[in-house]
Amino acid sequence: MLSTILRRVGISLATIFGASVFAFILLRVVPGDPARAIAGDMATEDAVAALRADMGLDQNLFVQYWRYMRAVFTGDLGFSYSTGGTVNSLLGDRLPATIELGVLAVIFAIGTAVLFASLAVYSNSRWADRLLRTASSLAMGSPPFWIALLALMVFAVQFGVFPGPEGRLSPGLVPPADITGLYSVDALLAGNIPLMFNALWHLVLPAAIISIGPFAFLSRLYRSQLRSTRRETFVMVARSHGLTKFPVFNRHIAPHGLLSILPAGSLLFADLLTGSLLVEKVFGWPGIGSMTADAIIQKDFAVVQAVLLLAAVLYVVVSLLADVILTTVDPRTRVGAR
Amino acid sequence: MSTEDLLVIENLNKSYSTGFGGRNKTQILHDVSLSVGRGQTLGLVGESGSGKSTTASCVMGLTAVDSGSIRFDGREITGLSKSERRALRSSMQMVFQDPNGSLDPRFTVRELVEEPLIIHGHKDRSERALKVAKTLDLVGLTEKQAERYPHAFSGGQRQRIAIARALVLNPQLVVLDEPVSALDVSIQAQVLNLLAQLQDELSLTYLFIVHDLAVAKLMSHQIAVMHRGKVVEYGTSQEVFEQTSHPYTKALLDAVPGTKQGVGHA
Amino acid sequence: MPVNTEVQRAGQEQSTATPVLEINNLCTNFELPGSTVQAVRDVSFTLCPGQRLAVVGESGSGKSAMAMSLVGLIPPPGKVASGSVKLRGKELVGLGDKEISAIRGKDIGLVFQDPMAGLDPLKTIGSQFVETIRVHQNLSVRQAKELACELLAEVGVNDPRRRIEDYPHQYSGGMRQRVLIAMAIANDPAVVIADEPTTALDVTTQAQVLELLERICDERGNALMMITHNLGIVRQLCDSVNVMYAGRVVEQTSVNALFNEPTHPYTKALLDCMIDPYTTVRGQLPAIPGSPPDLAAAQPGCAFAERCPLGSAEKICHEQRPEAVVLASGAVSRCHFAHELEGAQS
Amino acid sequence: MTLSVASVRATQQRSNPIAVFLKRDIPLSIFLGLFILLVVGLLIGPWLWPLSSDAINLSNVLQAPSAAHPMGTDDTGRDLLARFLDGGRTSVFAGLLIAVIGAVLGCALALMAGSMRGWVDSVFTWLTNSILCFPAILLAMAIAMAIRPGVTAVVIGLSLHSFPWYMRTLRSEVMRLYGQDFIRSTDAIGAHPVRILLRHVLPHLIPTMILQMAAVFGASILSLAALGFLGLGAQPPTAEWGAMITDGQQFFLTGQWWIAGFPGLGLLVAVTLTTLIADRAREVLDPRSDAV
Repeated sequence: MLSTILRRVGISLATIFGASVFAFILLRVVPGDPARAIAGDMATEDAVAALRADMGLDQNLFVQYWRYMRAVFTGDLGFSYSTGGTVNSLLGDRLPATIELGVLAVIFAIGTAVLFASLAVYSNSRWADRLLRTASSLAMGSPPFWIALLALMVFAVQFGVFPGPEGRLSPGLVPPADITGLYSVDALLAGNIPLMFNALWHLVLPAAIISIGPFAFLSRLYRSQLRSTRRETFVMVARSHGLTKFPVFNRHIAPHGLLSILPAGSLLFADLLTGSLLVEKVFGWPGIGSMTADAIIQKDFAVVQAVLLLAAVLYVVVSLLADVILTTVDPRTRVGAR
Repeated sequence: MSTEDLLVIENLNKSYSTGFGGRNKTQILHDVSLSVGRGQTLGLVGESGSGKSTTASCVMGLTAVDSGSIRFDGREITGLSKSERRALRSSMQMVFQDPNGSLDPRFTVRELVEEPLIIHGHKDRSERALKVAKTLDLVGLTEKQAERYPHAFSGGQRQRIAIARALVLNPQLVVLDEPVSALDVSIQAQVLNLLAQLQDELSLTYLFIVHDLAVAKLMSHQIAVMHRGKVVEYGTSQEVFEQTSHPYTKALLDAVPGTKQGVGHA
Repeated sequence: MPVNTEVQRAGQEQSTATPVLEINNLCTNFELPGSTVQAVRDVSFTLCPGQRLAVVGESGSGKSAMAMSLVGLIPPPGKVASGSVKLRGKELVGLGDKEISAIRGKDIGLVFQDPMAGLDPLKTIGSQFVETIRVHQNLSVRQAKELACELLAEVGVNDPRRRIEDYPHQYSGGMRQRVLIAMAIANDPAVVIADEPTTALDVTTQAQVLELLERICDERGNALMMITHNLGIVRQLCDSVNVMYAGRVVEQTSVNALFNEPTHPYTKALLDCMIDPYTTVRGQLPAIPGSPPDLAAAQPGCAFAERCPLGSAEKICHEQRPEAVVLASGAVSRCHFAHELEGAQS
Repeated sequence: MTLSVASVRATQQRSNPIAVFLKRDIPLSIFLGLFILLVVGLLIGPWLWPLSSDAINLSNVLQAPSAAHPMGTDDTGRDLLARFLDGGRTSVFAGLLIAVIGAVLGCALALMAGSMRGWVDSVFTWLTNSILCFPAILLAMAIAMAIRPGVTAVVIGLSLHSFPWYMRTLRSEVMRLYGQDFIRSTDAIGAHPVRILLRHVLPHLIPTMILQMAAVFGASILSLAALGFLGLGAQPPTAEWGAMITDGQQFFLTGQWWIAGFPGLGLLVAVTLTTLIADRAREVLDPRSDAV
């Protein structure tokens, strides 16, 4: 078992290396002259030359790459021109907001997917199955940013059930002491319950919208795993021993379904990142998503390079983690054959 | 035409390596030595994991060999290059166990039987059509059936198509890997009779892989019993059945249900 | 409960004991888009306590579908269309999930063909065994585990206390089938239905499993219904046999009569196909011409007609469905010429 | 269970899946019909609908949907139905391009990796994994920044992400096919590996590839619109559904819902239809597969 995990870690490191090279080429080779792009068309030639020297763009590519990766390993992600601060501090401020949103979105996505897929498969009724498939197709097809606008108009403007696009807390409220960076958690830790509810109140709508994409493919995945497990012989055997429908579903079918969600962890992460890129802007949410969108427009290469690297590393870490958990949870891989 | 047997296998060894850098090797074949005379049938009997199918795919060149020699028609074939081995294929063919899986569902029966001819460069269409018709008739399939797709046929008929596909190049050696195990007994009998009749008509040589000793006895002139990669017994089907020497073979014979107690109960 | 098997079996043949299972006019269909496959067509027979019945037939004969219909385990889109299955007088067809589940594993134990896929790979043998026991017997987990260990020992699993904690993938195919048999008899069922229990096993392992089944039936005296296509198994293990073809029971007789004086042409043809290593001649193995019938097509006459050496020429066989005829010897044959065939025998 | 059911079901499945597609499944034909209607409507729209999409007309600004302007007008008086048709064409065209480029490149790589195995396979897989670390939208955004925002940048970015995605899914399908007996039997006959690849492996990939193209087509339309929404996709004045939603964003909250409403609806209908089609088609193709 250990050798498989070591091999997996090796592959993950190779993938991260590959992704970092790819991101590096994307932002240093493809644009031709990044310094001119940053400085803009009106900047004078020597201003651009100074910027180029400062960014070390005049070195050959390998040196640039090596210097960049060395900086990354020492934790220095470079300087953000558009915000005037280091990329590290920028990420430090923005990351928690996206994480808080992402965690809730994951809970919504997995919760609804498992619930509806289980109901559709357990009830074994054709219309429930068709309803689920139509719902997941609709979810697959709904543009998150448009749904966000629609939701804001209906729930915020029309009925005022949820707050408008005012960010993480109602205006005028002081954010809680920074322990985890997640307002709802920090407010709870600080014992400020009304603040926690306010934070959650602001989280629900954007998180629900971000969870639409992941819900689409998770519900399909879970449904198909349940249906294929249901056809297995050991389910028939359990029925033949006298177990009624529910215990068979609960103890022998559902666990296989849950196990199948783990390998989809990395896909889930990629979908959440996509969701945050689009929805944060509509809700004025101070997270990585809106930051990246602005950085792209400002052509802030350092920030975009850092976000690309962060996305790649997190994607690989999530899939590695999912793999390791899967290997330990599944007895077939945890316990060697006798 | 050398006087030696058509197929001679000497000290064949084969192992599969798994794990990082192929550290842990599992030995599949241990010094397997067999030979099949022209127009004869060698029955290769053994339970799953005995190495009989591995021996077959080594003979066909589908899997590489660790050591040992395989001589076909007097010519060593283990070290051949890919193209040399492909040319050799027209004289040695194979029929697989699973009638559903061994035929490409997108090809009609005609295309399936014609493909070997195309592969081995028979350019003339009408000559190919003639050969296909003759082979189909040989295995008892009509012209009308030739236009249909494999899924429209029963297991027994599909095996006939697979046999036609193997015979259209009129090979010398046919490796039969459990050709009837997936079929019902009544259909099995039809295919076994067909194989026997084809062997007599076309003086084919068979390497017949099977786990059922009775089928082996019926079809084979010689039988080799394999157990965990070793040939534990090798002789004419008479000797293997009536003067059984190895205890494993005895165990195999005794294990066949319904033979010990004579006829019925009470 | 050691019972002298010879006496008990001889007596049983003419016994008037009330049957433990009574099947009348059972029909099971598979509703496929565009066609209905009648897998089981009007099957009737009884199973008496301690009887060892073999249900013999080739693929497509409906033997498995019939067996699964008895306990309502037909996978969709199959369903029991009509007929009745009575367990000691209690009707099983049409029972709700709760009622039929109470009978499965308790009164009727089942063993399936593929042991490799028969156990949940994510759970230990122990947890699945305890679950099976506690469904029908209110024992504590510890007591159930204790009973499980005894049963594992009984079926030949050595060192059960340790092995019970292992997972299915740590057992060989043969061992898994033993565990499944142990589970099937855990609640001491009156009937054990084995659906081709050894087809997926090597011949040496098969011999051991058959021996185990025989020992269990001898010791516990339960009735056995063995679904198989292997006539050798029928001869070794069973005392009576139903031969099925295209969804119908074409012959019901004792095993002795089957091998010595078969009455139905299909049974005779099937027996001829059995290879006798010492007498069968290469190339002249009797075969049954043609191929198995299409179960979706209607069967006006006898399904075996066009492959039957006797019936292919007879108009009556192609047009009129033969009724089951009870012969002097007690055998039941569904053939228009049953009497003539029986006459020819004696 | 009995073989009879499996063999009967097999005889119904004709070998040519396209024939099966339409005949047996009414909902599939409906969805396919609607989708073709939508695409044809977008293509021949300009001939049917006379108004041009760029004509600014300050006299009828922010008109609600009416007979004259079925989709109303925007803050500069431009007719929104005309812009909707133009925008739709951009999206559908770009979506098709991305789906096709990715399919061709991805399939070629998958065939090579699946057949040659060894280091070829590991290098291609490494390449694929390295690119697939990034969500498609993030890649397209980076490219938009690196060169110049616009539909070209988006198409490059999304194709860059779609071909490895095809490669990964088709490669496992190629591996599965090579394990089948009918490939080993053709190899045993002495067929050249290339012949096996083209005559036996590729035809079996086509149905799976078509399903994946439908999925990529839908996803690409959404991503194109998303980038338009972020101002990185089609630049004004070209009409594009995503950008139209951004234009209509502020009017959304003040009641003029139709400016952002219709393009979003167009997206929803187009992509949901493709997903439903792919879903039904997979069901008809192999009822037992239940593949995601």
